[in-house]
Amino acid sequence: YRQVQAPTETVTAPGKVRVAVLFDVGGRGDLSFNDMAALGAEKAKRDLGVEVEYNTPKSLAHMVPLLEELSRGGKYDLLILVGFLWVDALNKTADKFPKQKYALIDASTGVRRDNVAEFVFKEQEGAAVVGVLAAGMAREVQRELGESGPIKVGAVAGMSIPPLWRFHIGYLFGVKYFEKKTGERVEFYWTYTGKFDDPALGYSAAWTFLGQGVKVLYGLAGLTHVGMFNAVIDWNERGGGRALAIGQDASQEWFNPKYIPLSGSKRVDVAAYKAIEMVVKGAWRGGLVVLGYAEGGVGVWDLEGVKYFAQIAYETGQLKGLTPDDIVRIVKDARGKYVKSDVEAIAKELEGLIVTGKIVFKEPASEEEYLSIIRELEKGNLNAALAKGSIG
Amino acid sequence: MMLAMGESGLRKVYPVLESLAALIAGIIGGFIVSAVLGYDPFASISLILLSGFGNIEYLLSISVPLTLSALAFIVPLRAGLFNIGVEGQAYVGALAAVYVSSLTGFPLPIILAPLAGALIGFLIGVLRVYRGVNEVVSSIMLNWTLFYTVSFTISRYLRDPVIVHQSVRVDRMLSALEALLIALAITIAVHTILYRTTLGYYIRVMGSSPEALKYSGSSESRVTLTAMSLGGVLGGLAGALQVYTVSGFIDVTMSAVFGIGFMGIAAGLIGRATAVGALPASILISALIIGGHKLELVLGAPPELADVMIGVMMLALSAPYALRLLSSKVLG
Amino acid sequence: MSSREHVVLMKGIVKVYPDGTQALKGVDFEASEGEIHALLGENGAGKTTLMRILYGEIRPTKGEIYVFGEKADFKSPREALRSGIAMVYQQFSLIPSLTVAENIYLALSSVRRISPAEVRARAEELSRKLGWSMPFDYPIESLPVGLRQRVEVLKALLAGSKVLILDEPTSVLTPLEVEELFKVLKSLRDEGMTIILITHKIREAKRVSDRVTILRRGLKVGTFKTAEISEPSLARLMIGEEIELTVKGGIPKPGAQALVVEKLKVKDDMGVLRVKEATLTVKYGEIVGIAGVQGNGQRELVEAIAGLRPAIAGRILIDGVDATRLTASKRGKLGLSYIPESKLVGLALEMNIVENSIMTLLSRFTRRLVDVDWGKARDNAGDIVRDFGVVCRSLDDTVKSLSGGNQQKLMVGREIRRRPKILVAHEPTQGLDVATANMVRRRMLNLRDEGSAILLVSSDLEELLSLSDRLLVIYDGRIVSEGRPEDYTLEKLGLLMGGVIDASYG
Amino acid sequence: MELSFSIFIAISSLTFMTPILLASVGEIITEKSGVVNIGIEGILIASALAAALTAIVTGSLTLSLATAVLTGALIGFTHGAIAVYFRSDQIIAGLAVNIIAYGATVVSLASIWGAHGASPRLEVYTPALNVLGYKVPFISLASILIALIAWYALKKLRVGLALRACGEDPRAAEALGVNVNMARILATTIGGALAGLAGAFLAIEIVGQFTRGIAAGRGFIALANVAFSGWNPLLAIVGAYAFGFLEALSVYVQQHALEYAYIAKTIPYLGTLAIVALAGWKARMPRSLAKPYIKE
Ligand SMILES: Nc1ncnc2c1ncn2[C@@H]1O[C@H](COP(=O)(O)OP(=O)(O)OP(=O)(O)O)[C@@H](O)[C@H]1O
Ligand SMILES: Nc1ncnc2c1ncn2[C@@H]1O[C@H](COP(=O)(O)OP(=O)(O)OP(=O)(O)O)[C@@H](O)[C@H]1O
Ligand SMILES: [Mg+2]
Ligand SMILES: [Mg+2]
Repeated sequence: YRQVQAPTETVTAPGKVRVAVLFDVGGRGDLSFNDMAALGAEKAKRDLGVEVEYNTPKSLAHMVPLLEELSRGGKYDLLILVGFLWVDALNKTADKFPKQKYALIDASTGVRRDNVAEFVFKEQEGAAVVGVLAAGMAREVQRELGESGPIKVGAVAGMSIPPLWRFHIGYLFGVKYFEKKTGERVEFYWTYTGKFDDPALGYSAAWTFLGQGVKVLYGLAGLTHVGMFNAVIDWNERGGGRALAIGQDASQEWFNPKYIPLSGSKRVDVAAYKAIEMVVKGAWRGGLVVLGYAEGGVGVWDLEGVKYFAQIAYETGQLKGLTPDDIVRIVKDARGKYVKSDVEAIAKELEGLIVTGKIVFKEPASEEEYLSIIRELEKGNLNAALAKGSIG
Repeated sequence: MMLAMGESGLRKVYPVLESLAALIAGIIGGFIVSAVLGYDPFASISLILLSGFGNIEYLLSISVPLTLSALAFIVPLRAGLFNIGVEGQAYVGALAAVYVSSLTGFPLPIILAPLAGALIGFLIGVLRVYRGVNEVVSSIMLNWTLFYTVSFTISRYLRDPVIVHQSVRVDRMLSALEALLIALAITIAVHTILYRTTLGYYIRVMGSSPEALKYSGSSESRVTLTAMSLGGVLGGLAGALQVYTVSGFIDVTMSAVFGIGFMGIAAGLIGRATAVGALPASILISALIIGGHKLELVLGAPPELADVMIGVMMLALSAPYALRLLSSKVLG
Repeated sequence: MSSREHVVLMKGIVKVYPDGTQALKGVDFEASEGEIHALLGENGAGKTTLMRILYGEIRPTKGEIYVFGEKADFKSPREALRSGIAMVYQQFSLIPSLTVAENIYLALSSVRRISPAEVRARAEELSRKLGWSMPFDYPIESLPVGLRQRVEVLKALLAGSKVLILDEPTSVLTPLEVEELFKVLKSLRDEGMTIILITHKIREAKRVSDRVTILRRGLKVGTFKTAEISEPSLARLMIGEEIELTVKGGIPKPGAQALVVEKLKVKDDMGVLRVKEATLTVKYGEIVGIAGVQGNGQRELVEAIAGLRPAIAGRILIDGVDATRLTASKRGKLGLSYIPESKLVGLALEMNIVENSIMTLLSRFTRRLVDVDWGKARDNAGDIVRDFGVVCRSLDDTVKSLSGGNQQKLMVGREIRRRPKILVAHEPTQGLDVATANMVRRRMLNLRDEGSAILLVSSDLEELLSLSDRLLVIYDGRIVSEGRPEDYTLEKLGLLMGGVIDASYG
Repeated sequence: MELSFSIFIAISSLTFMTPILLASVGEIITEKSGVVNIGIEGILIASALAAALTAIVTGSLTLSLATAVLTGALIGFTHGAIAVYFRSDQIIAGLAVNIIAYGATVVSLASIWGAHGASPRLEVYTPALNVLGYKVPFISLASILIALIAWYALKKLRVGLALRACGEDPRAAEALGVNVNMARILATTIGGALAGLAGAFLAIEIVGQFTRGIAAGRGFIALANVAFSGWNPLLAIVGAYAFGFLEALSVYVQQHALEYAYIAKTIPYLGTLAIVALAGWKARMPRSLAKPYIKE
């Protein structure tokens, strides 16, 4: 299967381009898309020599006035808006300031404007591949323990919002795809913790799943799933059990490479970087940019990516005791051990279908539609999740 | 002690002195924290203090709903009831505003949102009066319950056809000026209720002594229920105004309204638990928060520095006696 | 100083309270071994303040204290206790939710290391010796006042105190219990203890003490051998001017039934039945007094009449209307007014004088249903303040900032000025100085003469005897006796109040 | 639910209830003395940071726990001292503690680790026992023991009687020879220390690192639990356990009703509320709670 590449170097351009990154409520520190956006902007700062400033609105209430003020000030060549909460503020502001450029990440306003570039991700595509791999990893853990019975995989999610619906659909799709291909039964566990910032809750939710025999847990809840990681680590080291965790957005393997051998990627950093790059290079184009598997926007982090993030963690002192190379080695071993070739083949096959556009996932437009897709998927009707193509 | 002649005069200016001293303490607190953590303290503090007042319309539109939230906290507080349930009341108020607006259009939501809030306030009151449940317990539990229930309702019944995660938006917004007028009118109304009406009288008697309340011919259950409902009305209005002046919609993460109740407690207390203090205190807090935004943008310092300042200010306000001790030492 | 005699010696004590009140203006005081020393003075003379200083609870502004000849500078009651000084306050220092044994243990263990079991054993032994049977495992809040006082005394004795200060110990006791107490005090004195007895009852001081020190407005008037000074001169020294000690009313002209209570049963906050079938009647134009030891149901009785407490059984008729189920305010509208025993009930301490002045008559000051007429209320407050001599800086003062006596004046004044058809007054003169108390009494008599019905509950027997047209005695929740005041002697009243005899006797 | 899974949930709820229980017991002690400290949320957060920082710098569990407890004690002490000597409005002061602690820890996170959300991982663990094959941290058992001790001490020991006396009637307590000011400060300090331990547990045992606003409202849940328990440490165990258990239950319920995920999230809150409303044990708070004691 094709893995996402680590961010690679690009041309260094001169110019005093000024960028402000406006985060979602809560801002940096979510270890998820806000942090990834900052990462992309920081890279642009280094590579493209732009000036970057950051801002975190205290609540949604501040978004409109804040955006208006910054737009009116005209100080920034580009305003990067991270997260779907900005949609409304942007709709209210963008037309008033046609000269101001905006990049909206992880959401779309539904309106095409020349001064707005929108980046959305096909979370389903990445999550589907993760689903296959998760099921395969769970199977190996179960074999290792000598347990029989259905394979159990799960996820600890944040709130029930559209990006997470897409993750859910993709992940479940992957699991069912695995089931179909291998004929092995997989039980699927999913929970919304309702919060993105409560790691203790993530721990207890994960622990509950582990107690039900879930072997692989996918973290989709920002800070909350940090608690899930810890639960998995505890389960292995002190609970006498064996289980693995999967990270998301950034490569999170370095948290604990032994038990977190895999992370899904969502390249918010690429989106931020691309937006800045368009401005710097004078190649601005408004409109929607869809970052799917084929575009490298979503997927699974490769070892380079693992190393890249381990390196960052190492440099900021977050990673101690192990070097980035150690991380890569351990991850490699773990992947070798838990991702068997038959599973890898299934993942590759699915990836192929996705990348070539043979299958295209539906975009649920409402919670009802989302729920009905999930219901169908649970029954094994894989095609219910697809807008195009089908699984034979 | 104090100079005898100036004593009654001093008494009158004390609240003002105390508030000033608290502001200064907050500034010093922010100064120390920013200096210790390595940010230019002068630049940080002047940014936080001043930039909030740069855009009055912005400032007002944020302050007005907060004022309502502060009032929602204050009214029951005057009866000795601790309404931490404003948060949840604001959720249902916002929900009602958006939902009713989608059905009927302005002005009806502004009437029904407070009713929704009142229902929650009333429920907290009922639990206290008839089941002996401490209002702090029920409020904390109800806030989260309502958070998830309202989220559920939005995601299930109120989604926007275009932008899925958003609810249907309200059909018109209020300008900062309109909002300010509403806030002023409600402040006057609350002040009048508290000080000119029999209801306010009984509320304050209960706050002074529940025994005296019964003696004066009212009953604790009646005042509890009305004060909590009135708090709920104001809490519901806070949520509705947040939608009408600031966001225009609510989303499943409730981020348009989230936290307004808790900030309202701070604003109510900084406003010395008086109706007339609520608006200035809300403006001050809002200005500090906006200043925190600027701080991050300009200096790259965490905006939470503003929280530290608000907290230190409250701490200073909590102990007026400290000021009295200090002044008696200084004056001899 | 010779340490033998002067167990306690206080010199030049000055006390200025933080709010500027000069409570003591240079007082000397001494007490010797083996004496009962009465400390006599009017309300606010500074008796309690002086003793709180001796007990280390508050610090003197100026002055020196010697205990057993040694200079003492107590920073807390704990230190005073260690030096052998114990004090029993007017408001007992007992924790209501703790049991008798726990209270005693807590007090003793602050003096020295001691185990709960040892405390218990010694307490039982001592109470046996004093002939008291004590419910050691009951919480204080379930005990009658008389017993609570015994707990206080036990506590002091067990702490090994040589000096025992008692602040107005008799005000809560029946005459019988007073006798009991005095007997114990005398025997303690004979064992060599020093007892300082704070009181403003001249008769008591005369009866029990060996010496008496008189305070007036923060100054010492003098110390005398009790035997060598007469009651009238004590009174003169104490008050500083001749005043009539009692008030006499005119001839009553009772009219129709104003207040009827039939077989009333009432429970207290703990759910204990306190009023057990009480029946009584008050007619217009008469004052009916109720005598009884605190805790015999009089509080619950009047609260039930006022509508603050539900009746479990029985009926209450106000002006002929069955008011058993009516709210307090409805009863008010029928013409009933109530002066509660506690200022926490009758006043909202955080609110100002004007606001408090209309507390029970809000509807009279309300326009258009809800609009309070503050102008009119202010006039009313001014009238009360003037009429009853409430000392305050302004009408906007919070009631909390008034002295206890002035709070009482405000509360009583409010109810009396209302000219109620029926007045239920519970301890209306408590905390008032003699002159003001007499004024209040006179006002009640005027009310009666104007045709109002008054139910008066008081622990001041002289007040009851001089004001009542009829007198009832309540014991254990029942009216055990009824008669004209002339029918009772103090002794007989005492026996009735103590439950020793009932009405059938004599 | 299968039996073995029920047992599992029953046992692991012991872990999840621990921070709430410790904080509740601390608050009960504090409030019994007549001081209310609604700054527990802030103490949890601040002491979690202290625990994380120490663990990372020294790698020592003992030191880490000690610093956290000390941090909690220090905040408690300060709150108590301000309450006693400056006669503060304890509610306002407590809220201020919460706001300051949140703000200051986020700012510290940025200035210490240049991070915005989380500290590095902690490589220390608290010792744990094995109960029927499941992990139970020693501190969780200790927290129950602490609740029992607190209950016993409040009921039987001199120090407990003295504390209760201060909360009931400080004037009488003083006359009984209790140093009310000292007792109140002592109580808030102990209360703070226990909340500090709770914060350390949260960071070390549950989350494995410090994260922004780590307590996520547990301080307020603890506060509710104090009232829930009627100021009785034994019932506080029940309350904290019920909450932990219901939280786990809500995860389980969701599995079977995805469309009601949000509604399932209300289970712990509504459940706890229902227990208080239905049980209706008459809770009487300490008579002098939150009232400053003024000697003269
Ligand atoms: N805590 C206080 N603060 C200020 N003034 C006080 C305080 N306690 C008493 N006083 C004042 O000190 C004076 C003496 O009061 P004290 O209580 O000693 O009188 P007392 O002789 O015991 O009166 P009583 O017979 O009413 O008990 C009074 O004027 C009173 O107002
Ligand atoms: N704890 C206190 N702190 C400050 N001032 C107090 C305190 N207690 C009483 N005072 C003030 O002391 C004065 C006397 O109060 P207190 O009730 O002891 O007087 P009193 O002896 O009952 O007076 P009166 O003779 O009118 O009955 C009042 O002004 C009162 O406000
Ligand atoms: Mg007095
Ligand atoms: Mg006295």
